[in-house]
Amino acid sequence: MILSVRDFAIGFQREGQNLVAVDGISFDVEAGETFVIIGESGSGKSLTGMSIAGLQPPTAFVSGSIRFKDREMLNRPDAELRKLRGPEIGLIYQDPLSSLNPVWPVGDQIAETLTAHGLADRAEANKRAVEMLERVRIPDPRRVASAYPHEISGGMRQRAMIAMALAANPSLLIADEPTTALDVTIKAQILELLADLKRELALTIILITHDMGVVAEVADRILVLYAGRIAEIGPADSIMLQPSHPYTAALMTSAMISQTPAKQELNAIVGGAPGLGAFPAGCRFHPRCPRAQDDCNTVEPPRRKFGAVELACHHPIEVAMSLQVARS
Amino acid sequence: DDASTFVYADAGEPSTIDPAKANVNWEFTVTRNIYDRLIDFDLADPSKLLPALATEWTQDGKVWTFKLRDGVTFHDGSPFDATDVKATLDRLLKIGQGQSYLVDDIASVTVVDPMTVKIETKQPTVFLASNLSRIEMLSHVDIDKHKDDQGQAWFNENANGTGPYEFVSWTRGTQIELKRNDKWWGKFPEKPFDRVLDRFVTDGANRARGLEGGEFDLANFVPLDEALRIGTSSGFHMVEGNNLWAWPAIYLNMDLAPTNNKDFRDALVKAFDYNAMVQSFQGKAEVGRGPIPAWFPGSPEKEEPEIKTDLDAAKAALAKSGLANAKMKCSVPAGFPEFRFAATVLQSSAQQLGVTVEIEEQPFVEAITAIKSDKSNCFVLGNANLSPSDATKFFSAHYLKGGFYNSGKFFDQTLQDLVAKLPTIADATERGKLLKQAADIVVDSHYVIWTARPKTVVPEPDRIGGYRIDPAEYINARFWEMYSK
Amino acid sequence: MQAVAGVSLAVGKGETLGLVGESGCGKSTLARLALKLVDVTDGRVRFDGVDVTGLTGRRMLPIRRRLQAVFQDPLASLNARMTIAEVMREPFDTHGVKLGAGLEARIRELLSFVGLENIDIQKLPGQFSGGQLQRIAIVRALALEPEIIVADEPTSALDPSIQAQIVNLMLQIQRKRGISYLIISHDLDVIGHVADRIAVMYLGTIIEQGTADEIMQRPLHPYTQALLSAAPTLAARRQVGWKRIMLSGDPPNPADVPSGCRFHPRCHLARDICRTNVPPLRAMPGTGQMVACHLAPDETARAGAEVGRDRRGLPLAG
Amino acid sequence: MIAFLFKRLVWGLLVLIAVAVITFFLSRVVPADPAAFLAGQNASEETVQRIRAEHGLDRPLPEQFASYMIGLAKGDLGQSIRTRRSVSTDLKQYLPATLELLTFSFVLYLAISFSLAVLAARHPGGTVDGTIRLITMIGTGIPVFWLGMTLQFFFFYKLHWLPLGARFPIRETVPPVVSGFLLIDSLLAGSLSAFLASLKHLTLPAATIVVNLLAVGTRLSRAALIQEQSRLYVRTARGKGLSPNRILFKHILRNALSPILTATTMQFGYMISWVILVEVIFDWPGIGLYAYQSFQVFDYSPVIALAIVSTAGFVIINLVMDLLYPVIDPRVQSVGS
Amino acid sequence: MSISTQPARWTITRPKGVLLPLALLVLAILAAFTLLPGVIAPHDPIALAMADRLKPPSLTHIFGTDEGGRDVFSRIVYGTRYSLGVAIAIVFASALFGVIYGAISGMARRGIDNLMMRIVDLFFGFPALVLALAVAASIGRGLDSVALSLAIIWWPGYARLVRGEVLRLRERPHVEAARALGVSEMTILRRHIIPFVVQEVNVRVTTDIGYALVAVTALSFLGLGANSPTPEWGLLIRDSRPYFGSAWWYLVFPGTMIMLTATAFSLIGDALASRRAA
Ligand SMILES: Nc1ncnc2c1ncn2[C@@H]1O[C@H](COP(=O)(O)OP(=O)(O)OP(=O)(O)O)[C@@H](O)[C@H]1O
Ligand SMILES: Nc1ncnc2c1ncn2[C@@H]1O[C@H](COP(=O)(O)OP(=O)(O)OP(=O)(O)O)[C@@H](O)[C@H]1O
Ligand SMILES: [Mg+2]
Ligand SMILES: [Mg+2]
Repeated sequence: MILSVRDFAIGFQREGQNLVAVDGISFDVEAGETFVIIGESGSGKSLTGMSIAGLQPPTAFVSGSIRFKDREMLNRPDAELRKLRGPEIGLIYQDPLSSLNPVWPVGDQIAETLTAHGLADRAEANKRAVEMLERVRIPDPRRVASAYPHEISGGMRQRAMIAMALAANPSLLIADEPTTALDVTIKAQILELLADLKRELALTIILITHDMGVVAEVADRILVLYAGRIAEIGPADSIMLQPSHPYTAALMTSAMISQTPAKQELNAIVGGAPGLGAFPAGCRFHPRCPRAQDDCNTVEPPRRKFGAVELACHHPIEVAMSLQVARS
Repeated sequence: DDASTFVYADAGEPSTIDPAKANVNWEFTVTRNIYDRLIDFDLADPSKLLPALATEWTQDGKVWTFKLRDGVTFHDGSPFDATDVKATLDRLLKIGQGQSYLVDDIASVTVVDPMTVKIETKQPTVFLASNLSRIEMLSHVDIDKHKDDQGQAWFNENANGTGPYEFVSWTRGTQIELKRNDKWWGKFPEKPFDRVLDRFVTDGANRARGLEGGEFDLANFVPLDEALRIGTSSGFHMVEGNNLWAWPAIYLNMDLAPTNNKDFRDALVKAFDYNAMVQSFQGKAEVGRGPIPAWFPGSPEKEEPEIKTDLDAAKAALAKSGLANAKMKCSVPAGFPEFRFAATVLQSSAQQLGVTVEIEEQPFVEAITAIKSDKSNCFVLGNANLSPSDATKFFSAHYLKGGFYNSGKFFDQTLQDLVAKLPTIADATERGKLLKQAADIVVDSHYVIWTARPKTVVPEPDRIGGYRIDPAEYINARFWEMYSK
Repeated sequence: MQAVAGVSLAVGKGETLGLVGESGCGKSTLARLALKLVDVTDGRVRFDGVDVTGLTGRRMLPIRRRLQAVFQDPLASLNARMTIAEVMREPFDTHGVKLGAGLEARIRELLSFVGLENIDIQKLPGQFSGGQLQRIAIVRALALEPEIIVADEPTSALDPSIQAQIVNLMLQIQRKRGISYLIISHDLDVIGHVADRIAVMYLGTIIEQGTADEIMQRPLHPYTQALLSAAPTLAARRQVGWKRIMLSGDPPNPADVPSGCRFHPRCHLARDICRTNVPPLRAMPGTGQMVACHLAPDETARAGAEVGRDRRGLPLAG
Repeated sequence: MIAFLFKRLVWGLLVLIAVAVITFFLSRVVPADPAAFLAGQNASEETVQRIRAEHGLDRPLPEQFASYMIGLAKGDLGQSIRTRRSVSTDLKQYLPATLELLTFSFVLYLAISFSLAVLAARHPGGTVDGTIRLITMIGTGIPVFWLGMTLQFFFFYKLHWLPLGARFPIRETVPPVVSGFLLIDSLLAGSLSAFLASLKHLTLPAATIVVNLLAVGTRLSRAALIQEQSRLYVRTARGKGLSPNRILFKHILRNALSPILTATTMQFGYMISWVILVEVIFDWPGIGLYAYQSFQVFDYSPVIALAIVSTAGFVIINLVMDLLYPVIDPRVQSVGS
Repeated sequence: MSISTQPARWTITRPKGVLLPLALLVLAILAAFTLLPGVIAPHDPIALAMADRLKPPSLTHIFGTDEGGRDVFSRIVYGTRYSLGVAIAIVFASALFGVIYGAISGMARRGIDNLMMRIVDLFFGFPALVLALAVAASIGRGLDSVALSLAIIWWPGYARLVRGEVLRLRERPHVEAARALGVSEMTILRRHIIPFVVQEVNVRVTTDIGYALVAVTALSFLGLGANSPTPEWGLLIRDSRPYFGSAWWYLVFPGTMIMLTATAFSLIGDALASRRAA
């Protein structure tokens, strides 16, 4: 176990009110797995991911515990957290163009991960930057190293981002929607690259996304967040192919359009996700849930084991019928 | 060498240091210390003339003969003689600017021998000698060298005189530097200044501040309140004196309604709050009665009726003019707080008559152009005369036709004739009578409001001495008389 | 620079034409051309047989009434300072439709059509969710009962669950009103689901065109095949030994168009003729499918069939 | 690139011509007659006429304009009536003083506004930020002339720390002119005391100019820095484990430079205006004082010259900035394209 | 379980909290000065009272008196409508013209837009003070000529701002949507662009009033603006110059007044800006 999150909560103060964005979630990430966090926009995926690296917004207040390799990450002084980012934890994000500093050559930015941590001197770092670029399958690494971000293509940029995140040999890679802004063909390239790198470098990957196609391709285990709470957590196959939580089931529809006969109505969830500060009582999903009953409105479902997964639902879908449910 | 440098804060930068063109106070400051005149006058009694480059002089009708001082040399080493006098005066008259009006009676100048020069005037002129006390002598060598433009370009920014100080350099925008002329014929005091820096400090408050703070040894045109305060503070003493400037005088436009109405002007003169002016000068001023100050040689002032604020009389005069509720505009040359204040007083006085005065402060040239082109009814200025004893010069620029400062376009033929005739009259009593007649004409016309006649007040640091006020130049500095204690 | 070159497309009555392609290939530009928001450099835009290429301003107005648009970002495409009521009445005002007192009722009626009958129409767009706003945008486009709606990525900015709502809504509208759609998306699943016919764009040109079934099940252009194969789907997870066709290289730069077939630098089948000759868009024998590839269908048909099969994955139970 | 430069130069030239034309006509609407003033109070009409003719003031306005413009084309800025010299000669004398003041103020302004902005941007909304914002805001509200006088009052009159005005201690000898910048010339002459003396004289005038510009400058720089802070590359930098200082100085500053530069260009325009005021207040012998005094006697040529020179300065600064952008930000392809 | 309360720093001292009400108070006072000078000022601002010449602040004359014995406070009160009035007029006139000009330029075709912006550039390059000198020389000294010359150099700022905004907004999807709907260009400008521009302009106008005030008083100080005895603030400072060492109050109060006013407007502009950003 490389990471252990317990009762983690994060929130903000707005007009004197405490708004809890992520509300007491617990999960573990095993070394070497690809752990995927999915959920709708605003469900708290990024906040969770960033908090693991100690990068929660400065305005946020947090509670609970996040232990990375047996070190508590919450409330650790920033100076110490900084030492971990880079050599222990690498991060990549969506939108590689904005995520790279536009005024420095790509190679310098990769090398900086090493020099800033005193892992290499400049020359060595530069050499390693080129190596890293080669490692992420960039055909002409020397040229790209001296190019500015705007001079290379989107796919190259994301590769460069990955090179930067991995330059100092971290064991954990947190990828927050790394493919969202990319074209289908490039997305495929990046996914394959990540899969290869994971194997080559024995990485643990925490992948945040709401693209079910991506999830389907890479996930070992999946955490489904809904409105700051865990809806379901468990092995990827169970969650994707036999969703038990009504929310998960609905979510999978989008990945199944191609399996739905053309022009036929899709199985859509009604309404929209509740915004921060407007979470309903009881089960937070109940207003949109086709299976909701009275207890859902008032009683918050506890987290419990259900088949291969753990979920928080009063009326989960039985495994055998899950796919039909998802389709109808 | 700090102690031997004298720093003088002057109110402006010279436009030229050519004595033939020098026009304003801060130009005279430079020329009069570099150049000598044929004759000097006694500051205490301006009618008393003193020898300078000329040691003796006689008048015989239209012919004046001057004996020149022997052994005088210019700063460049060349000797001074009669040729220089002739060349200087010829050049002055030819250029026709600056102080040439003081000697425009001259018909010809003749070199009799190197040390004697003969000047013939167009008519017998009693004031030639005293007026020559304002004319500075150049070297004919310099004049000949720059023949083509009468040396105008050269003399504008170079100087070679016989005077107590020698021109060293002119740093534009900053200062003119002079150094003491050891070989000067005159006498320096005990501890004279070897070096003089004539600084251009256009802002009056800065001059006051610098004088008080010790940056400057002496300053020109320090605002009165500041001068009085500084002069009475420790480390300073006050030098007070008369001057020839009726300061400020308000000229009324004789051509433009409503000031073209004599009764209306009368009303303004009578309504004016003279007391307010005197108060604003903190008592260091009196109310003038005519164009010529009482202390000036031959002034008829004492016989003139006193001018007082009389609101009832003013109202009566206004009623007579039939110009109740009239509106008028007043142009004030910018940069002189006293001028603006005089206009403000006029405004508030006129308001009591129901007359509205609008004030516009403008640069000098613009202001005088405004009244001359009948865009304005009045103009505020000092009434000056640079001649120590020739009273007719009070009239020439201000009251005669075509006079540059005759901004309100006053014209009176009798006055014209009187002024032309006066210099030819040798008898002082007779001259006095005519002078009174001339002054009366001006007073009776109500062309001018002589708002006040302030005294000159100059704060002098205790560490130096020798400063005397030259009444003809308001405030000047005779650097050769200054010394450190 | 030519963003779109030599493209001919037609949308039939009651038909949905789907347009797919990589980012920057000119899809939006084409939509804007169709909507006459940009001027064509060369070519014609016809509406119902009428040439509208040169029409501007008032003369275009009657056409606009029958031709409406829906954009990608619903929040951005509604004026943030106009209330929903104002937003909704704008089409009527613009086209001089005077409903007087009936206006409010009409707006309510329209909104109820998309399940928003209970919203406060005096609120500003900022107070609604993305899904609600997109429904408002769609119903606004419907207000004047147009004959065709051009929708540029109508679901891309939305969450997966909301995407399904919008897709359903659009299908529903078409069923009820027989409206035509030009739908643009880079999401092949969505296009495959809603479109009758699909056109695939690459670098400003159409490289393949056909019915949805044809394109989704038997793509003949290597690019279409790669596109379909690249998109990760749930189906992939269920198949053992599945292998995707990977495209090498990056999307090309429209300012620097390759010679010959525009796709040749990234094509694994490319040969000499591809580098020199521009392939015309040709009808494939026996079908209406049009492909711009020198090698189609002989050398591409097999791969196409595989891709189509992989994508469908295992048939779902029931 | 060359084409761009050429286009900019042509445009700059057009601006200059327009400025010259506008100032020429505006300043001559009033029929003030500087000739009469020059001639002296008692000069005869003929003398005045002669002086008028010498300066071409007797000719019809269009003719005067034509000859002025022809002169201008030859680089002749006309004659100053007040100084009785050619304006070009005068400018040579007065320009260095102004340039030195401007340059010094500019550097001071950049340094201070930048440091303040950095301080403020470290914790946006914090106490330091709030204080800096308030102070700079008050700074903008201070009328320049009033500030100048007030500074003189305290630092010269009350405290005797700094001189009243002018460029150099009165009684001391100015180092030989090489560059015209006293700071440089005194160093060239090897005199540290002269250097310090000139520095002292520069302090108050420069401070007066700078305080007023600071608010806008700091505010814009701060806004640029804060905006940059919210950029995604900063998140990336944090993800790499960089320290806040390193992020600020290595990543943010360079990116914020372009907007700051743009703001600075605008500020330069104000600076030129304030310089005139400051020169008047501090007796600074530069072109501002020169033109202002000439204006007082309706000596037009120096005023037009000032307009031309300062506009030219503005045009040049703009051009330099345009050339700088691609250097600072590699995304800006070389200018013009 | 540990609770972190890192964000505390944020909530403590935000100067705006106290300062904004203060700025509004200053504004209210200024409004009172402008509208009811006669009620507030204890003395006649024009009439001379030589007996009280240059008296330091006291209970009767809280800001002291000037060289004519006039009450400096009363003069400042009466001066508000001149100094601030002109500043406001300049900014409003410039904003109005600039908005129209900028909007036209932003909506116009490239060629026209280019030309219009070149003209704006021309005004940008023009040194403000020199223009003011020239204008004062040609139409005479007075607040009207100050207003004119400052407006001439002020409007291009708005034109540029507005054009930029219009260009930016023109590409916004909601404008594109309106265009697709068939909304005419005029209506688009009016309904879909100007409301957003106005927001920007409001902030700018508020802040600019402070700057304009400083500029107006500066020109008056140089003798290009109001004439004596108008109690315009810059002129008060100019008039106070000869009494610099003898009557500090005469210099200090008008200057402070300008500073307070300008700062108040800046603060309010800032508040507007941050409200807009939020
Ligand atoms: N700095 C912040 N201040 C206030 N609220 C914040 C902040 N950052 C995030 N939030 C709120 O916290 C909630 C969760 O945000 P988070 O970024 O984790 O969502 P997400 O699941 O990553 O969504 P997305 O898919 O859009 O990236 C959202 O409602 C968001 O508005
Ligand atoms: N106004 C414009 N000016 C210049 N280039 C433009 C403009 N609009 C589009 N382009 C260029 O034209 C090409 C096609 O753009 P378009 O927006 O049509 O692509 P798209 O297929 O819609 O892409 P996306 O999927 O990213 O929306 C792109 O390279 C784009 O950069
Ligand atoms: Mg996120
Ligand atoms: Mg698009």
